Amino acid sequence: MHDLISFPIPLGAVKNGIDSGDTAWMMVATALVLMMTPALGLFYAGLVRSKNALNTFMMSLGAMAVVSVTWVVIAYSLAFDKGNGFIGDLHNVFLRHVTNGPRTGLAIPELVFVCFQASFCIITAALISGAVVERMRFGSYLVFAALWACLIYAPMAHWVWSSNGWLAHRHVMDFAGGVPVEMASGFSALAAALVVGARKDFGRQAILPHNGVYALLGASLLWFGWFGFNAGSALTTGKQAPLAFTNTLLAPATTLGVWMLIDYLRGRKATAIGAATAIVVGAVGITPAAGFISPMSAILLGGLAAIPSYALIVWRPRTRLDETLDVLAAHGLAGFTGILFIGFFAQASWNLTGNGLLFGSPIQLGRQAIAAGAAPVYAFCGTFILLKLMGLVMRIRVHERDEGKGLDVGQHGEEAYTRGEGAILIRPEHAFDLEYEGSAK
Amino acid sequence: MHDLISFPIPLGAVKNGIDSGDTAWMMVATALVLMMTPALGLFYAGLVRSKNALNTFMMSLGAMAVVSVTWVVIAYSLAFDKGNGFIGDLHNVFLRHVTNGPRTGLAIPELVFVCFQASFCIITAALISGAVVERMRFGSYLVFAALWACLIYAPMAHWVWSSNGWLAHRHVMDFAGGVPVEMASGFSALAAALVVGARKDFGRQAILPHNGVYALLGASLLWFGWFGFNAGSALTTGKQAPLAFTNTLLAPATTLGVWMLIDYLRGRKATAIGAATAIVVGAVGITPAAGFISPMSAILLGGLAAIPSYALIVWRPRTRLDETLDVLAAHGLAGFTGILFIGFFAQASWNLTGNGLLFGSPIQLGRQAIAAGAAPVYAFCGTFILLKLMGLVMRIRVHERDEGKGLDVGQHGEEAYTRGEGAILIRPEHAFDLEYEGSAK
Amino acid sequence: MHDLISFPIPLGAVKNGIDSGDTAWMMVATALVLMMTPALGLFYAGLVRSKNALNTFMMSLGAMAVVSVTWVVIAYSLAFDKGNGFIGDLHNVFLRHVTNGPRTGLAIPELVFVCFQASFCIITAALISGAVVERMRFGSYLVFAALWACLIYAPMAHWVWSSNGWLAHRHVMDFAGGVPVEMASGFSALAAALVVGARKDFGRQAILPHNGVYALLGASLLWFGWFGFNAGSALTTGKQAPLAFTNTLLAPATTLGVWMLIDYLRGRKATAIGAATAIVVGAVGITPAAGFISPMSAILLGGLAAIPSYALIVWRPRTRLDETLDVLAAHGLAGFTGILFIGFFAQASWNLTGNGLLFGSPIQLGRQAIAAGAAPVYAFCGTFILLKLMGLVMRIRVHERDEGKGLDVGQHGEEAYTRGEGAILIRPEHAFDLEYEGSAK
Amino acid sequence: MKLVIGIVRPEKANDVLEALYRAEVRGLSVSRIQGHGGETDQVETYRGTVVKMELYEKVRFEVGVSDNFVEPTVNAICKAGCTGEVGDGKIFVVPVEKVFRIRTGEEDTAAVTPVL
Amino acid sequence: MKLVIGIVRPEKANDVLEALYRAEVRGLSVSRIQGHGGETDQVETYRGTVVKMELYEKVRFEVGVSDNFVEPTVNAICKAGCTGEVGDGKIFVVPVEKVFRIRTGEEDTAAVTPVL
Amino acid sequence: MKLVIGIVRPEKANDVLEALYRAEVRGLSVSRIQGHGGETDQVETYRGTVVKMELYEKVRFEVGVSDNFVEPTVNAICKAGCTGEVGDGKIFVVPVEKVFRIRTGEEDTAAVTPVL
Ligand SMILES: Nc1ncnc2c1ncn2[C@@H]1O[C@H](COP(=O)(O)OP(=O)(O)O)[C@@H](O)[C@H]1O
Ligand SMILES: Nc1ncnc2c1ncn2[C@@H]1O[C@H](COP(=O)(O)OP(=O)(O)O)[C@@H](O)[C@H]1O
Ligand SMILES: Nc1ncnc2c1ncn2[C@@H]1O[C@H](COP(=O)(O)OP(=O)(O)O)[C@@H](O)[C@H]1O
Repeated sequence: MHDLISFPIPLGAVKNGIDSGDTAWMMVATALVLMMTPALGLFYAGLVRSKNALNTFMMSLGAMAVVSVTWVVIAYSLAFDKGNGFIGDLHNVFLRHVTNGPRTGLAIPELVFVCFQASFCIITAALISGAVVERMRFGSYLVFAALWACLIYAPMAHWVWSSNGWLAHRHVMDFAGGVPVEMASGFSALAAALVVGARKDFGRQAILPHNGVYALLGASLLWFGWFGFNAGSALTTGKQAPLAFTNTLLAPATTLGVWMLIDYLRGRKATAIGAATAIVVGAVGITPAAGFISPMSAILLGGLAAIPSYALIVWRPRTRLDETLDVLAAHGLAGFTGILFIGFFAQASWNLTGNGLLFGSPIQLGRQAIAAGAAPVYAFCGTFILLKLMGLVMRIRVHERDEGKGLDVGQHGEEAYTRGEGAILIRPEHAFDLEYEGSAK
Repeated sequence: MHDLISFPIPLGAVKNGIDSGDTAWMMVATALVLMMTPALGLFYAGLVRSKNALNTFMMSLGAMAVVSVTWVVIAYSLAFDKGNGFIGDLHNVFLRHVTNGPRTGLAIPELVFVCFQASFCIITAALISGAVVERMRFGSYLVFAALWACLIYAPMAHWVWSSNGWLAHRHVMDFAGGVPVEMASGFSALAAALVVGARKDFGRQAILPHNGVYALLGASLLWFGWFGFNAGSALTTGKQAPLAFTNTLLAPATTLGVWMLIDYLRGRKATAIGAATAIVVGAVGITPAAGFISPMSAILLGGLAAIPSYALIVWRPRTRLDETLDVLAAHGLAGFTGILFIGFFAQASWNLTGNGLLFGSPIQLGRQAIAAGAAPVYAFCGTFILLKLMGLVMRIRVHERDEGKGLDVGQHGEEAYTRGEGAILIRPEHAFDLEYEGSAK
Repeated sequence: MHDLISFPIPLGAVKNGIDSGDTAWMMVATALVLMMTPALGLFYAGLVRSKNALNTFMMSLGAMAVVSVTWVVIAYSLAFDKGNGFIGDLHNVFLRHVTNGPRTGLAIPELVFVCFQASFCIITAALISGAVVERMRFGSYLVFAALWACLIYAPMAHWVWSSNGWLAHRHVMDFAGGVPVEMASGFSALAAALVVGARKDFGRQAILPHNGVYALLGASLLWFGWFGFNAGSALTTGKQAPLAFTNTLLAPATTLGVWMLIDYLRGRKATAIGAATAIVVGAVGITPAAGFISPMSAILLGGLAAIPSYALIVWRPRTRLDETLDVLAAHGLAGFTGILFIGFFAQASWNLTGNGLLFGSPIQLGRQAIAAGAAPVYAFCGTFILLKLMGLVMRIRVHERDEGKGLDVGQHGEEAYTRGEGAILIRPEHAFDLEYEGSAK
Repeated sequence: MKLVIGIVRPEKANDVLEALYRAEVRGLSVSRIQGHGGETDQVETYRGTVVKMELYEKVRFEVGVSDNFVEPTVNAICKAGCTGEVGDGKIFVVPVEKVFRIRTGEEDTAAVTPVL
Repeated sequence: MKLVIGIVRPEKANDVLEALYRAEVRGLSVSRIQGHGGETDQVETYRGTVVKMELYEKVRFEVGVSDNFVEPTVNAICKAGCTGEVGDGKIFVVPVEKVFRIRTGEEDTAAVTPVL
Repeated sequence: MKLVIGIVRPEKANDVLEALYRAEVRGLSVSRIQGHGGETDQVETYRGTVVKMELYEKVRFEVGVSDNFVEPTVNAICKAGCTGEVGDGKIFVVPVEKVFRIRTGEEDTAAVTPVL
């Protein structure tokens, strides 16, 4: 069947080790992934009540601010520097020793590599906000995001993507972040929901998404960006990039189809919020596997991944767990499914790296299982402890009264939608006579 | 004038036949075109009433789900496999024989080619939904999209883009899909509107677009994606890609200007919905011609294309034909204009392929006329028959009552916009006392 | 420290002088910048009252129409043709002599260069609309945009980017448009606000943004596009492109962080509108400097740029100046900051071009100061005179009555949001009995 | 003087407007409300949560009329707003003590008679 | 016949709905309004502009009831809508002269008694 | 006790608020409605469809006042809401039988007097 001919590595015209085509692709891929964080903000904002829409969006944008800087200051070094099996060292803090020159082993400038990896850390931190929207203090969330990037994300990225990482040593296959992105965010979200606690209205009122169009558009833009996320994870236009690209189309499409079918078969309608969720679930499922399995396996994975996540989303609201936007189901569980799936379906003829159980290499399943076990434990425990410690020195939640009024007014002094009537201008006061204020005694 | 020097073919550093720059470009172009389908969903959703906004958007997303899978399973093979002059054969079903290796004649991996072409089929199927929004059953639409991709789109793509196709044999010029995308969707839309029938409120109430901002944003994102659509159709960064790119800027810009002018001259205002429409019309007009005519001809085409489509859009609502979002005018007719225009203005000095009538080659006009005649007939008749047959085995339209309530509630069990008040939580019921339900006797 | 090894120039496989990777990148960058103009429209539309939302968005789209055509007809030639130190000549009007072949000194087709530069001119003209929204006549704005592109933008672009320009001769460093884009738009906006005058409600009513989510999404999409804007300004994937890319991530992120902090420290909340503004301010600040300073300097610039713009935004509404959406603060002033910052922090080890004062080259600061002085004067005076002259031959403002009703209805005959009730169908009248109209006597 | 408050289905609002127009009622105000009556339920689902949409969209007409216009107004709304299915709505007639036209300060009947 | 107009906090709207349901009040209409009373102020900032949000979101209930239902209705709203903090709202009871059910044309008490 | 219902132009709403504030009217409710009166027409076009916007945006004030406050309230609205052009709106004064303050259960005049 496939041989090397089917897997050409186009290195372009390399001058000083940089390939212009690869660099073009990786800059675009990075921009696409950076666009995913506001897309997530839009998706989440659509799913909450209108009184919390701005706050929810701002959590994603806030993560862009603090995590970007944290990344270049220290987290990049912790993640990708040599260090030990668990974490990198401080050789690259403040981007020391990082240049326009190629990163070792790649044909792209190291700066581009830094940005591409930054975009992953940013969105992962933003994902967790889904568990605590409508009640967490904005400032505390920003502090959390910065610390989380250093303490949870950076080590986990080191495990699988640094040549020195302990999971990389065990030949765990994780193409675009089943471990540090999907499981890390999902299980951290669970911990965060537990520490922060349920919304006061949870389980007592029907809390409906305030704008389904935002949710659909947000999920669509996420899908768009995910092509950069997954196919960019090849770090070249060659190797598994085209395969990862193809699988990023097929898996979410299948998940979407299967999800609508389950919705329908349960005697209900094919919901739009469900569809938006399905796109995310499918894209998450294929994330770790994108460059390792064949397109037909990707279709299978897309279909399979729908089932556990669907079940968890239906079951979770019956519990007392207010993991509000189901980050655990959509990311943690779907990432888990994807990581294990590789253990069965990895195909060396497509990935040139190794086979899974079904193609003759049962040991790979064991390796994947190690990752699927370690990631949730570390992410959950780390986040739980981190938030508990933070709780000792600052308020994590807004006051109940502010929760009732909505976080937009309470945390940001604004409302998402307004028509302006009834708002009285206080400052600047030049044109508005002061007598008005004065007449009130 | 121009000679070969003006038409360099940059092949990059080709290793095993793959060029990294071309691959980078084509992956991005594919992602852009895939983004166009949700952009279309947003555009359409803005144009309908709020009670149908989710359903309208979901039709586009639903097309992404079913057409993607249909494409790799069979339609790709039917379109691009050798076969006969009319349709391909089944050599590539389930992507058999498709690899990471280069597609013959191109410097990009075949997988990327498959995805690029998939994105075209998806959006074309989604376009047709514009004719039947606010009344067609969601499930039936999904079935229709899958069948239509195989029976109408795949053959028509084969005609012009397979080396074996009967229109390709006749040297018809169709750069990015005047035949299989624009005319196919436009005339299929006409057939669909006839079979499905008018909305019950059509011609009796004023039915206004519920969100003009969505329409403007959707049209803008469509334009953005269209650069991938048209310039990507060169299948390389070389050849006509830069020309197609330039023309995709100039033609819609001119159409937009002319459209606003006509609006204004008719004693009216330059409408925003008109502007959004104009962008689409201009982009459609240039689609078949993008890589074949000079930039100045593109400006001319952009201006000319406005006129027939404008006239049809003004005239259509006076008829009893509820082709709701005017897919025929915006796609069918503008595509027709573009295909014929090539026959006059094709310029070998720019396209290295052939001239049109004005540059000394009258025969090209004849060839274009064949395409402009065959495509509408096949698309219209095929879709008409397909929907009539489907109507024998399933309901095509929603019940009139559900049409009144809106398809969002009826088909998806949701509303696009809600603030949550007045909705009573039924399940999960743990926190809400059951006594409430019980007290109602 | 850094030597040439750290600054490789990947030329890809050049055939006939074109590099496929560079071409891929520049086409994508161009598409991204073209997407910024509608993103700006969305951003601005969110900031105005709902009765002006469509008109505000339409100003940006209208600029795309008229400026695109103006660019290829004449402004490109005025900007990039040899000419004299002040302005180009007419060698390239109607794109004469422009081909698919490489532009001298670059490895990309000249057509791509034309489009990339067009996208800059378009958005710059659109930016100015922020100063005059909610009151300027739509038609007059379109005329203004076309004239402004020729008379203000083209010369200023010529100054810094044509090899012949007087500022280029003085070795002024302006990577992506501090002079012709940011300062030009900002100071032109000031002039426009003065000529057009304040809104009638300004300073008398509280005028609130009608949709904060649009503002956040618009600003996010602007940031996304800005990666094309800044990193694309290298005109290759090599040279300073990766550096510019990195800095376009870091500077706005830092500005956003600092802005939220100032908001917070002033005893207030971290506002969402403020955050959206901060993203723009940071991206503007880094625009001229993107390829000239180190990433750590970019962080510093991002932080610094927040301060003057924040101060101006707080102070401006206390004056009688209704420069409505603060284009002066966000673009003019931040661009000014960025241009001067280069004079201190330019670092030849990163940019291979020259150092600033802090790295041993005080003369560069003087050069930057010349640009920072000349640009505001020319832009302000030019725009002021242009609008005053226009005022002699046409109305610039809408009637006060129309201003009250909103420009959407007055200028475009539409409303942004509607549910359709209460609108009575007049034409087509076939189904609606005429007796109704008749019964009213 | 009376204030006639009519609550009707949104899909009937245009018909009611037309009927009032024909009945020569010239001044009226309309707002969108939500209502609950005896209608059958509409159930929605959001990610595992089932929700009963207790409230339906309605349109509320508020028409100030002089006494002899009450009957035509009520009739117009009743006829144009009726579908015969549960959920058609209600009409309330409320007494009014005084009416003013803001533009002119005219009172009572003069205030609700359109100036032609 | 009376029309009971109750203005309550949005966060209490669901509780009021529930209470009315328990009080066997079957027909009602709800709309979103903004109100001003003695509440403390809420200040917003928009790019250097400071704005006093004089008006707060409220929910307005409009319930047409026969006379002997007035008290239970008022009680239900009062109890379910009360938080004890400034801003809880008001109830107005307005006389109604006639009520019609649009579906059937039934009048008065018959019009507000749900058909089961 | 009376309920004063004033319908004014949206662009005048702020002025009316201010005038009521000066007239020491402290409690009021506001909602957005659409109205039809004698205004000239506004025509809109959508892709070949011509539509007459029969209804204009208005703002509806609802103010519960004790009897001796009716006149100042009406005057305030009348003056502040007037432009002199067709479309300025109407004021209706409706009798009220009872008023309750939800927070305390206070009735009638006590219910509409702000606690300072
Ligand atoms: N007692 C009432 N008070 C106020 N509004 C009512 C009342 N009864 C019904 N409505 C309004 O009328 C609408 C339709 O009423 P419903 O009782 O369902 O219809 P029907 O009169 O046909 O039985 C409701 O949704 C509500 O808005
Ligand atoms: N006199 C009034 N007329 C109409 N609505 C009123 C009146 N007084 C209060 N309201 C409404 O009730 C709401 C709460 O009133 P407020 O006086 O603040 O509360 P409380 O009764 O607890 O002092 C206001 O926001 C307003 O909508
Ligand atoms: N009889 C009425 N009943 C209820 N609302 C009315 C009535 N007449 C006018 N209105 C309201 O007042 C607004 C302005 O009325 P209109 O008659 O146009 O103004 P004018 O009083 O200046 O002639 C209308 O849009 C409508 O909302």
